[in-house]
Amino acid sequence: MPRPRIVMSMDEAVAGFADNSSLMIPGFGPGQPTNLLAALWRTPATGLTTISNGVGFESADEDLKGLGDLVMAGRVTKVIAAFTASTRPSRTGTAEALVANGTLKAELVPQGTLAERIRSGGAGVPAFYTPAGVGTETATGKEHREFGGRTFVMETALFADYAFIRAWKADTAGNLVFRRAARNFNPIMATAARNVIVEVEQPIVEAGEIDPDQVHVPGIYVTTLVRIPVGGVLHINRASGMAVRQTA
Amino acid sequence: MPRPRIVMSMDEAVAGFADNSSLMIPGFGPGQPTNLLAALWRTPATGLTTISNGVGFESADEDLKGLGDLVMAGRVTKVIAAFTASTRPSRTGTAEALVANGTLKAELVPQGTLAERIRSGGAGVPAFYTPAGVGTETATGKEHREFGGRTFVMETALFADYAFIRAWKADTAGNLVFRRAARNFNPIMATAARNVIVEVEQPIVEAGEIDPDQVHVPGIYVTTLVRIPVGGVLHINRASGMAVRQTA
Amino acid sequence: MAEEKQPLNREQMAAVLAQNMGYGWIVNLGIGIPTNVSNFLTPEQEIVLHSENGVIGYGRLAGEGEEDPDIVNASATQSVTLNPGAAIVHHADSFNVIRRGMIDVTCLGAYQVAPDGSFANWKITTEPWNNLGGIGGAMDLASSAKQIYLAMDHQTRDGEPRLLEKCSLPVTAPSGVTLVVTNLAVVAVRNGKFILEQHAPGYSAEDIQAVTGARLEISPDFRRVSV
Amino acid sequence: MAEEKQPLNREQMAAVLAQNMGYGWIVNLGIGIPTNVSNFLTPEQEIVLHSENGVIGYGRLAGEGEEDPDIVNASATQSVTLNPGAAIVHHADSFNVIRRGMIDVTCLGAYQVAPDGSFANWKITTEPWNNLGGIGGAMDLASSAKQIYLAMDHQTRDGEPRLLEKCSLPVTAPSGVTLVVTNLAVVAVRNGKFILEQHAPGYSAEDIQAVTGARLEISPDFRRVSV
Repeated sequence: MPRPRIVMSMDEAVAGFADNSSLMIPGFGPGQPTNLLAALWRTPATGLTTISNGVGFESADEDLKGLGDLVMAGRVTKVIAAFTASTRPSRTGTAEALVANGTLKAELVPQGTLAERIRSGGAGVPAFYTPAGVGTETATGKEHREFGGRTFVMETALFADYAFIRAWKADTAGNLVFRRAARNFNPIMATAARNVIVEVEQPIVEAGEIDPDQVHVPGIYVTTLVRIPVGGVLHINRASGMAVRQTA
Repeated sequence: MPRPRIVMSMDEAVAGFADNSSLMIPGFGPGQPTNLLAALWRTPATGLTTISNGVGFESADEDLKGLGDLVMAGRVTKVIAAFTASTRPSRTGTAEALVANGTLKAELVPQGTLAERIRSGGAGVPAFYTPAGVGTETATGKEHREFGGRTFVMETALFADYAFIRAWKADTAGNLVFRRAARNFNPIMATAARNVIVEVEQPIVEAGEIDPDQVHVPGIYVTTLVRIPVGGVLHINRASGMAVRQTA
Repeated sequence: MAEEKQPLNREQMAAVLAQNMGYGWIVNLGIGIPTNVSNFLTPEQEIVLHSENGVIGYGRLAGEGEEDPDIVNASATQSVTLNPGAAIVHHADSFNVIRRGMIDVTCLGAYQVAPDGSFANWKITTEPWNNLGGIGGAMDLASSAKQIYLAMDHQTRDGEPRLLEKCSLPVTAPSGVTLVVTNLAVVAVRNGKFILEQHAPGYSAEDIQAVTGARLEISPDFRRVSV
Repeated sequence: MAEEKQPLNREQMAAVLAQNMGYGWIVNLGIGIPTNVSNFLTPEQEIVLHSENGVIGYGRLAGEGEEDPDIVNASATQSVTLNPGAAIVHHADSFNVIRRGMIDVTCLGAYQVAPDGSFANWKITTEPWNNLGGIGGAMDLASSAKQIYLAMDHQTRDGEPRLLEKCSLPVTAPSGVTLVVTNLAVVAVRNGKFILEQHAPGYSAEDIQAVTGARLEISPDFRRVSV
């Protein structure tokens, strides 16, 4: 693969996103590709299958439109997640009604199984065994097997058409570095998709400026890099709920 | 687990090594725990099962005694490796004779399968599927299965009693950092053994001095740390074949 | 004269959980009451806190002005501090720690628990399996941690018991719970039995049994919680 | 007048391999002749070299005084340089790159090759499976790379052919070879056939067919190698 293309806007980064594509969306609190998701919201893309930790909620802020909004707008066909519905009765309603009336499919997956299925997709491993979920509804219909006297279920790999990634640093070769807990699903999702589009917090540096020992995702996986522009969303202030924006 | 113990000599680090233990030995050129292996040679430990990339050759230098020497001394019962015999007829003889007369068992594993089996051992994944080796002798007797129209073989996890590790840097919490290609099998083997003994090239620093984002192996996996003392082997000069030693 | 009845609040329940951690344990704290445990651990305990998102070695909740938007616990929203020696891994590597069995105890919230060590915490209905719910990492944790501690209110808002002979909600794991800390009691789960170990101020064993949906065996060491 | 017969040396064979790399490819170079390929790639090709040991983006062999003991290629002994933008991963992650199918071509040494794209490079006997041999990463690479290029002498030291209708040694992979570069010829492997594309200086198609153990189809573009 040649070096990743570097584009100047989020809209350019997601241009040509095909209908009926599958999309990996990282984030567990921090580490969400907020700006790419808002740009995807502005395209007409529909019929998505998404792979993410949770489904989330709708946002009134156009710059914070994300998976919850796409789901509620009927643009998502299937969600694969560790949280497909709120556990709080008071917040029930996000995706449940759509699932109930058949317009949305859901696949609920234990979080570690979800992570390992993604990692396996990036590893060319079609299936593996895990103890998670044995003896519960989530193992229903799955193949069970004993190893060393303990029961495991077989789980299969996930691989997507697209991954949207949020990185802290990147170089022109596409090498990525993440910061603290913003790492979460990013490195594994970056290996498990055909098109890997990355929004970057810091200025993109020349190849060679990141120590090869400190790279979290090798650049060979990366298709497109875009720096978060001035005014773009860096993160959400948890106290105020307001977006904290890129200033320079 | 409390913090790893920090000892001052290689002999102390390997003291109490039990007979009939299994041992992971990393290294692919650089990254070999040379000093720990030489210390193991000095113990009476025998009946080993080893997991490594290759089996290697004997060394005349007491400081470079390693797996090849343990094998030829009859102290190894089984080797699991991607190179169990030399491919060069002129060097045949190292372990072949022992296998032929039944005193040594060998398990030859494709290198990527070996790495993934080790990684799975550290991941609590008992088995996985890989395309490597399908249609060859190495897949003989293994369970085959189709996923998406392609044939894979099932491979099972490896987990050992001990791993000997070579790190570049470490802190008192046991966090490890590797340098360049000396990383190789070290990070995965460090997660796939009950006792993880680490020889460290640089002075061991206080917990907090290594950036959490740059840790290659979290300290929770590490049992014992020992800095390579002055005079200990840092690496082998490839031109001269001589040991390059720690000077300060 | 009997002490006034005083159920434990969330912080006190977290403090009881903290008292039940052994030296040097690797501990995972789930969303809810458990995430507060990090504020009650002492440095002498040398506990390493592990979070699903790959943070290993975090400390107490971040105070005002200390918040780093990129450092959160399992809640994904609470800012925490990092202890010296902390390390970050990605989500798959984080669950490798769990699946390999390195977590000495996972502390989770729950809706129901039974004496066989089964518990329910991910789904509030018994509707047929419809792929809706919030599992998070609870099933991975419950299947592989050495012990499961639960923190939960003793009864539902409607006054129904949560400690039952058998969970009526879909279970998160069919076994593994060893300790239940509620607002009224500390209950050990051993050999298929609930063993009442401690009570909240003012509550007698009879008071607690009356709001419990399963038989409680009274520990010989039954006593008032000390928090 | 006919050109003097001049078999290709190892460097020339490596140079031919380098000519057959596409722009921006991710390439894995095996032990032996292939590791020399890194010296013949041009910056314009933008090739990313991947090694089993987790070095991604290495460059030419290190010159004298340039050797870093911690930077080696698949031989585990040859020092190489790193290109700007190089990254290091561990052994499992390195084979994830391979297994996922990201390697555009793997260049390997071999003992035998057949027109069905099968080849043998890990065992020199046909003794029953005895778990002895040196597989290294060849099987992983061969099963998952988009193409396999082989570099090998056209004949054994005893003058036996290595390009055969069927491999007699245990195979490394039952299919996948697309190009064979020998000291005498460049042979494409397509649709179950060996297609003779190029010859070493002075060698005719007949000369090459005479030392080949399988039928060679002559390419319409059959020509002298240009290295």
